Amino acid sequence: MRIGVFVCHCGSNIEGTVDTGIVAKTALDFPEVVFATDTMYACSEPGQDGIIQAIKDKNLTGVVVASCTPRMHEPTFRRAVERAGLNRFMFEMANIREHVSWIGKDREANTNKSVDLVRIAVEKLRRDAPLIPSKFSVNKRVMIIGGGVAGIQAALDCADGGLEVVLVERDSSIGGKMAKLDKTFPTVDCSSCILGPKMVDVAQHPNITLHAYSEVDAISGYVGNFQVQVKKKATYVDWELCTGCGACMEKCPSKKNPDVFNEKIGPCTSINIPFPQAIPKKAYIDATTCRQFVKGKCGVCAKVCPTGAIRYDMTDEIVTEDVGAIVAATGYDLFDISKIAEYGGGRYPDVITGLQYERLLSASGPTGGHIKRPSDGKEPKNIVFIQCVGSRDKSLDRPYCSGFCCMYTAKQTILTKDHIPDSQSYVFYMDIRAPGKMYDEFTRRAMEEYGARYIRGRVAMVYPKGDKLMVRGADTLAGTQVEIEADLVVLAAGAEAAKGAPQLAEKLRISYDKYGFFMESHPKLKPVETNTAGVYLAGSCQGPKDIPQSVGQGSAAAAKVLALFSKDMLESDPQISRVDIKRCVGCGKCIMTCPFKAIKEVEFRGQKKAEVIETVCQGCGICTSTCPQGAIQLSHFTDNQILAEVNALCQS
Amino acid sequence: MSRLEELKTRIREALPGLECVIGWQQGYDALHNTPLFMRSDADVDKLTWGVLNVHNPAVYLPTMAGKKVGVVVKGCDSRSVVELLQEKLIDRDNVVIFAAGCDGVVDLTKVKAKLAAAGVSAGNAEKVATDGKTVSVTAGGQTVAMPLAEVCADKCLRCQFPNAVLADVFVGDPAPQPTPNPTGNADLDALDAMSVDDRMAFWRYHMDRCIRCYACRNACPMCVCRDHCIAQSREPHWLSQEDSVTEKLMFQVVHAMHLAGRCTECGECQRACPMDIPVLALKKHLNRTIHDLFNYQAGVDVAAIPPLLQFKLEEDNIKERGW
Amino acid sequence: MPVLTGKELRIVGFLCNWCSYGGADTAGVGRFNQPTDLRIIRVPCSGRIDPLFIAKTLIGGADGVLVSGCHPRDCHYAEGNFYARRRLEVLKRFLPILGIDPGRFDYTWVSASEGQRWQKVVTVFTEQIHALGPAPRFDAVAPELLAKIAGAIGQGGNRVAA
Amino acid sequence: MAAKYISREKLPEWLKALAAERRVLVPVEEGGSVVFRAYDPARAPVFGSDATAPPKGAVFPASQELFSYACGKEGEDANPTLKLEAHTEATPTVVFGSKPCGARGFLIFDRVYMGKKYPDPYYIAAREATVFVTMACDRVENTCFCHWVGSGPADAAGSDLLLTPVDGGYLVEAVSDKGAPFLDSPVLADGAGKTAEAEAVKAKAREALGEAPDIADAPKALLGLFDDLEFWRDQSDKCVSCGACTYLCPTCYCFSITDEGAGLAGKRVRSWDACMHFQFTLEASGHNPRPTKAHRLKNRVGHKFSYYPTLHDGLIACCGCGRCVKSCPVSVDIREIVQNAVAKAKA
Repeated sequence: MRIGVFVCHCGSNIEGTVDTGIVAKTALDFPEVVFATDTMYACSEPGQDGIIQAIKDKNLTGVVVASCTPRMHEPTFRRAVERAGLNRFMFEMANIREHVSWIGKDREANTNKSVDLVRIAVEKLRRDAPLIPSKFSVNKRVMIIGGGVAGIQAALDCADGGLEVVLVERDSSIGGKMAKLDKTFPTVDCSSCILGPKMVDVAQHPNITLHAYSEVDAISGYVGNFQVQVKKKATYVDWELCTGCGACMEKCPSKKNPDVFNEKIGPCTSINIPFPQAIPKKAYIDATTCRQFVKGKCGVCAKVCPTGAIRYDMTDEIVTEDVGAIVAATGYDLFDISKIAEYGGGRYPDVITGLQYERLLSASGPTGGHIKRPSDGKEPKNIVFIQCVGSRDKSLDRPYCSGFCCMYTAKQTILTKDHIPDSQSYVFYMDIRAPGKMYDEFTRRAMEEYGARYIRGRVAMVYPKGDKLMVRGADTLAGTQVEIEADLVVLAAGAEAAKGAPQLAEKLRISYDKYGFFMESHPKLKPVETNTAGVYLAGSCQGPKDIPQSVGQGSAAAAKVLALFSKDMLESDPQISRVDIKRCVGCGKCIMTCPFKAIKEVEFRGQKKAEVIETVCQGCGICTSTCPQGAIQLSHFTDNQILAEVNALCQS
Repeated sequence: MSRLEELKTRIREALPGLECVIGWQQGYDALHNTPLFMRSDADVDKLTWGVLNVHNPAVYLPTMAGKKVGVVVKGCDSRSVVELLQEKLIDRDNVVIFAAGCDGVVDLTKVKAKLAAAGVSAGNAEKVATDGKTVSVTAGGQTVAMPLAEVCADKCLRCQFPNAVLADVFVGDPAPQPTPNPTGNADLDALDAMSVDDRMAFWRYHMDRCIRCYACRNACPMCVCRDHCIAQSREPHWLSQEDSVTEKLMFQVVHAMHLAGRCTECGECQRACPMDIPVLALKKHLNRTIHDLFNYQAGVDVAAIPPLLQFKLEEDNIKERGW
Repeated sequence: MPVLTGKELRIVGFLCNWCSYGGADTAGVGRFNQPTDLRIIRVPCSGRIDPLFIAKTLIGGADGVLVSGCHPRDCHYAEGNFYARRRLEVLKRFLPILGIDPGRFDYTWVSASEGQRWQKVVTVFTEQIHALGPAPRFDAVAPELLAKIAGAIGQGGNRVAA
Repeated sequence: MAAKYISREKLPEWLKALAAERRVLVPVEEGGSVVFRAYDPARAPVFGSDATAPPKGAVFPASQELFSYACGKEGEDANPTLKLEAHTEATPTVVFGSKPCGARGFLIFDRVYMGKKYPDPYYIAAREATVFVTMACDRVENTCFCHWVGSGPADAAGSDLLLTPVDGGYLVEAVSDKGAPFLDSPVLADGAGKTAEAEAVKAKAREALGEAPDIADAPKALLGLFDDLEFWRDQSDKCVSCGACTYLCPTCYCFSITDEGAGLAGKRVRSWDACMHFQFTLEASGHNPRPTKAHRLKNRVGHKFSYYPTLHDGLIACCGCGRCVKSCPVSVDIREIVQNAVAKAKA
């Protein structure tokens, strides 16, 4: 091998505390180093040209650049050596800026340490092998999991971009949380009026296949070629025949079931279409309450259905969808307010969540848009809103801010005033988080124009007194205790990861945080990517988000999918594990520990062997440290490479 | 019928369907038994059962994969079979496990020491007699009687499973559960009592005479890499072939770490060592760690997953240090 | 010139690329002063770190080894640090029986944003190693110590005396 | 040359005198094993029973640096200068207290490494620098079979001085030219009066071994069984393929060579190799002509009792010390295998 070493000054960033000339000169003493020089800015155009020229002039077959972190410029230099005709993996970096020059001023020690870092880079490079990516075809279909506003947006953007889209929704209708909202902040426009058309677009788009009342059962494959098993849950109604006329709902004798769409503040029938704008507008039977199932006899809906769509014998069905990319847009769920006993949620009917309040405000809600409190149907006059219920609370293991509660509470105080002009809203808050466009103005309007009284402080307890609820709390600005007699208490319940999110993450082989929110690839620079190639995120499944953010992410994820699908063939990252079939004893320990299911068992001349699925392997190397005989080696981070680095540091 | 006779009967019955059945027979002298591969009724006649069956026959099973074989096991040996099954290194359908209650086996090093103390050379052993409590060895015309408890293997002093944890054919009455005897852990206790520096000297002292024969590894039923062990490969190149203490010790670290959570403490590594190096202590120590950390013991549950091949999101017993 | 005699000790770090290597970068970007002893070997994931690398490094003559990965649940590869946590903890508890001070090895979790935490970790760990001093070596055990151990072990007693 | 006598009490004095001028290796007890170590007056040698490991390493170390190299580099010169340094020098050594079989083993080495065709400078230097003061056996063990291979408990072949235990001390005889000068030591007394007693001790030990079976047909028998893999499967069933038998064998002389480099310097190391290991014949392609332990055991026994004697005037490449039997973790008995082979050939 003929190695060239380039030691970067980075202006004075490195040269200020490292003698790069000495580092370069010392590097010449290392094995197989035939050229070494210091350079002003290795990453600059002249710097890169210098490297390329040296590769050509000196017939270099490998390059070490000692400069900044490889997390910054490794791709830059790899492209440069590739332009000079080398394989881009015949390159190593020594990080002598972030790890040396910037963290100490002792020039002697820094120079010495830089030499060591170059030494291990050289030793590693000596054991590098050219890696060549392989190509594979892409199935240009995309699956969107979750039909909330983020998923709808992603589906529509992908479909408009010409892709075939499979949209999977757990409930019987798409729409998600947004469909339950009455109005949206800060414009106070009607939620279903702006969402409805998009839902209809989904239903009518020729490129979109919708699997409602369905869940993802299993996922296999890899970017470009996933196989997803979708479980279509039994609706007991043949949706091919159902016209959504609603005759069944009118006649259904089981009418007192908690209406999930209405956040259980109203009743619904066992056979149900959740709301008038539902997409698809099809009925389904809740078998846990339906008399036909519970008691074994009824059959009313079957009798009244004009198209004969009722199928009591229907069972769950698994369909397999082949797709090339997946967008997870599974949204969020609400914090269970009954967990804070002192607020009385779950005990007092007039302590409700903000989303329940949305249903009370909504014209299509159980009260027809009239605010009537659940206990007695009376119109409340004094309404207390409590912020941060299950948000920003370490004691509940919910230290994060749910983000949108401040804004929707402000909106709800405004709507309350609109509905009941002689009402008074009180808001107990910790801080007001209103950083969006027109957001702060909006909260100010709630206070200044609509007279909502904002009280900075926490509520200690809520207790009933007659038909009222006493809300006792602190006003930390006034430094006093306050007690408010409320007719209705609305809790701004925090956002939590959707139920089943961790299980889905495991199927998708993506990471999730301790709260169950999915992990993006990089919090700043890769917000909708995940660490599994071909799987993207949109909306609140990644963390609490408001509507514009969710829509933005839906579009962003769609853009990522469209970019991915802009190529007919994909290249796999060649920095993956490889099995030495002669050494493998087929014990399968690598298969057990691979987080990506990227290793499979194969038969080779009658013996069990492990085989890496190139396109699935992500290059973590867990298999390599698991295999006792070192038969599976992660390219570019082989045992011998790391041992050579260790030896270089220990023996020198 | 004695355990032995019943074993023989049952093995003879099963033999026609099996490649062979692995057991023990008398070896080159009265004191040394040796593994027996029974392929005929005449072979079965040679089978022995008793305190001299020191070897763990499970070691042969992975090398016979694909063939249907029988194996006669002591309680401890059966744990190795369980572990091999658990790791899918052998196929349950291809192994027939014959077992009987075990009253313990000798540690030949202890027997030789007893003989030496009596001025008798173990190299002249002529006859060995046992009655379950005492072992009497006749050598050079002299008979030395020694209590089994004083010459049995350390593992027997701490035996939890005198009867196989898994068997297809179990003959005779189960052996009674012995009372644990703390002297079975004397080796580890001694190391525990040393300072860290003394332990380094201890290993330096002992590893110096290691001849790198890898008997410890090859006698280990869980060392399934065998021909592909990283101790003797260049790719990867973990060890050089130099006769240095660091290389020799590093191999023991490799062996021990590769056994972490898999070792059943059968003690074959140490028993096999021709240089009497106390290598088992390292594995005992690791087993104790594995037990403390993961409340896990290898070789008792075919369905278990070795603790280092799995994890918990929140570990019960691992606490991160503060900075 | 591996380490500066008298000034530095030989400390080897194994850092995962995604979190801790980035955390060390962040510490650099923030100009957080750190001792210079540590040499970092970059690996993709803490799950790639075979505990035997650490044993090899310590037996090979390093005075200290520091491993750092992503915080649990933050692993770029979802599970690597969970495996690493078990394996590294087992190794840490194994070292003393070999005669290696367990203080010569530590593992921790540092995210890419935790520059200050990294500075703290490096500083504390380096101080810890300096407090322990240069590591004793297996191939250079003092003859007196060896004689003491040999005496304590005594004669095996399983040979017939001449 | 007249025999000498040394009392047990005087032995340390003689050892000290010898150790003053050269390395003296004596068998000492170490953690339950007996190994040859440099003489240390504080550690009593163990002369009673045979050492766990023979003194093979005195002449043929477990690993040995054949040469070291260092590349010099001058700037951008891609072809650095290379400096080689061979290490053939040997330390003058006395191996004191080995049993005759341990010393006899080197006769098998000598024909390989001191032959005309491929003289091995490292071996030759060490062999010539080493003197063997052996101790005749006054008792035998179950594993002893030196008399099978043309040797015996007082075999002087390969030794330079022979000590025979007699009442109160040892009779000391020079049994080679190299050994003769050592009799001049002032520590030694006249041994004329002890020779008869010594002869009786030798005879008694020889008698204790009993009659050796006739294995004259072994070379032919083993060769005849070369392709009888079932026979070898049966013989090797219990073998675990470790290297204890070969590494402890005074006659096993195989080695492997590896280069160990670090940076620009490195060394070539010769180390013991064992034909029982899979790697012994593993080829770079992955092919292995001796893939199973049956193949390998066949080679070990065949080499010792057939191939080697056929090439070397009938000299069996085994000294009958019995270590391979005694130290084998599973008691593989080479005597039994040879006898089985002879019997099978007869049948």
